[in-house]
Amino acid sequence: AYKLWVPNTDFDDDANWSQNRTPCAGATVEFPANKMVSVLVRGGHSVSDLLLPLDGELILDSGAAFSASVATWDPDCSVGGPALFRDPDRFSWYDPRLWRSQETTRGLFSVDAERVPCRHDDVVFPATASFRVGLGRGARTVRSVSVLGRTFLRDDDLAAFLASRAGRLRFHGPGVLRVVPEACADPSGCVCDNDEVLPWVCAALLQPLDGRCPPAACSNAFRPEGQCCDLCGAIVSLTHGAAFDLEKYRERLLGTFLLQYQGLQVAVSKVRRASRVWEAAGPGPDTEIQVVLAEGRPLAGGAPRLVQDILADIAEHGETLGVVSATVRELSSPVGGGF
Amino acid sequence: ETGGPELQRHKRNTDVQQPRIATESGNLVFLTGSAQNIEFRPGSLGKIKLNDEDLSECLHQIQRNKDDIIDLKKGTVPQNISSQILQLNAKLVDL
Amino acid sequence: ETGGPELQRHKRNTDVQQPRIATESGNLVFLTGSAQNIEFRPGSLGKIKLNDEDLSECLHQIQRNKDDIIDLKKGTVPQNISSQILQLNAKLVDL
Amino acid sequence: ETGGPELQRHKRNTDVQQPRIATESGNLVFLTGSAQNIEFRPGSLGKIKLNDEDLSECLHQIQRNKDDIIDLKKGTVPQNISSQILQLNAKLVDL
Repeated sequence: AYKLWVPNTDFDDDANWSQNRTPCAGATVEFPANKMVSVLVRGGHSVSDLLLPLDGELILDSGAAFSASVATWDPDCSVGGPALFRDPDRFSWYDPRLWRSQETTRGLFSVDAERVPCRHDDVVFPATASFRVGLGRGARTVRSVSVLGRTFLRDDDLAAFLASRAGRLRFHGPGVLRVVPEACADPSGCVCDNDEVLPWVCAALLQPLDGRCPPAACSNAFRPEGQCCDLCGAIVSLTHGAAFDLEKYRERLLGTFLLQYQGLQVAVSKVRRASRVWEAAGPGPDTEIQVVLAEGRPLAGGAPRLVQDILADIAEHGETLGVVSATVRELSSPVGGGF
Repeated sequence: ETGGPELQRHKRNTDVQQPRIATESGNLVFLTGSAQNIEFRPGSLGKIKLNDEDLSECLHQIQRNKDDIIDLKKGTVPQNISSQILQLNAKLVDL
Repeated sequence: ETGGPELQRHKRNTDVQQPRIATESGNLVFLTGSAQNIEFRPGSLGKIKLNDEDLSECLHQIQRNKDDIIDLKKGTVPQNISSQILQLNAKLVDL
Repeated sequence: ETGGPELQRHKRNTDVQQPRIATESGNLVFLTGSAQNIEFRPGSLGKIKLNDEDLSECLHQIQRNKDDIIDLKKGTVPQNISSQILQLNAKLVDL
């Protein structure tokens, strides 16, 4: 599986400027002095003054040009002062909103911890855009890292790149990034291994909300493994056997059931069983399959029926599917709902 | 609606008058209009460098070369020629 | 599925190195790819100035220096040497 | 509210001068701090060109001019002078 880095530090992206628009004709443009950054410039820009960072670069794409405005400038341009390039250090590796994976198919979602790169993920930074990533604290290990068209599979190569000027322009912070080129070879799935960093993931995710989760719209809201805030819907835990195939099961849920349930989303992943404090200690596999059924807003209330469909399916085809047993962990009901 | 003529004027100006930093097939090109300059002003202790060469040093060397050439043109006679001619004169006097 | 073309485009872009305006500890650096030029094209009346020096003027001076040196090398003898030698010859003839 | 600290930070940083690309009466001006350089680094096969002139070639010419001037200064006597002086010497010996 891969994770693609989304935000950029492009000159031509409105989101990178203090007034949420690229500098207008004749603008005074200012980059923060002490923030290293690589900025891709695609278009033509007329500027009267360009204050560059002390360490950084403007990469000029084929259509890029800076011209000094002579007689023409937008009369509205001086309103609100200079166009300030927003702090390029604001993007954190741990922010789930900043990554995209192939699992963006409608009806499927990932728990927050699994929206940032997992242990066996291939991490891709598109070179069609400039970018900057805060690595935060701690050490992260992924399967591979692709930057500027190069794919790093060896730890030494990646370390050398990160220490180079090109690397330092794009990655910052005390955190360590490593690659161990092992794909997930287990058809039943691999644990994402982001438990330790969940506090950082949630801090980044909830930063715009002052760190507080929005209230859930149901009673008996619950929090799945790897999720930052409570959800409404259900969790079904599966004990998997040797024949279990995570991808196939995900497709089965999507294709067979999910289309019938508007407003329901499903996340299927392998999680560590031991981390559930209320789990009865005993022999058995140390991992299980977490199936999260999340109700959208407004609540459609389809989760209980889908849980029944899933249980019935497993009762009938469990052996073929490689599911040994299924347990309903959580089932929420709407606030004042008529169930 | 006001954007129309403004953009029009802008367009014309960028074609003709505005100094520009542009790219052409990966070349980095600095262009100026008919009477506009491109000026490089490093700080008082800063240099203008072409790869590893200090351009100010090069420009000083041009001036030094020019001064040297003026001196050479003045016809300052090479010393050994002068001395030989003096010797010749002396010999002639001694005859 | 979106990764495919994105990665493809990615590849192409890195092959042709884009020019860049870089800053390194406050130094301003203009860079181009391995076979790409940095070009200055001032307008007919525009200048390229390094602090107060006109670069085109400097380059013309290089050429003038070169031409002067060629002239000097041709061995146009300094006038006073020629006259002294003429005088010497005259004296010898008069002996 | 974010503007506050941002401007604050900016203020502090102006002590170390940021490299600047500015416009002055339509002239394009590149500026750096007091001890900071402006550098041009084309790729290994790239050139720095002023209109159609190769600037590196010009800089080489400066060095060649300098070398030529040093040679000229060494007083390599023009051949015809040397031969005339030899002749004079010979005549004096024959007296």
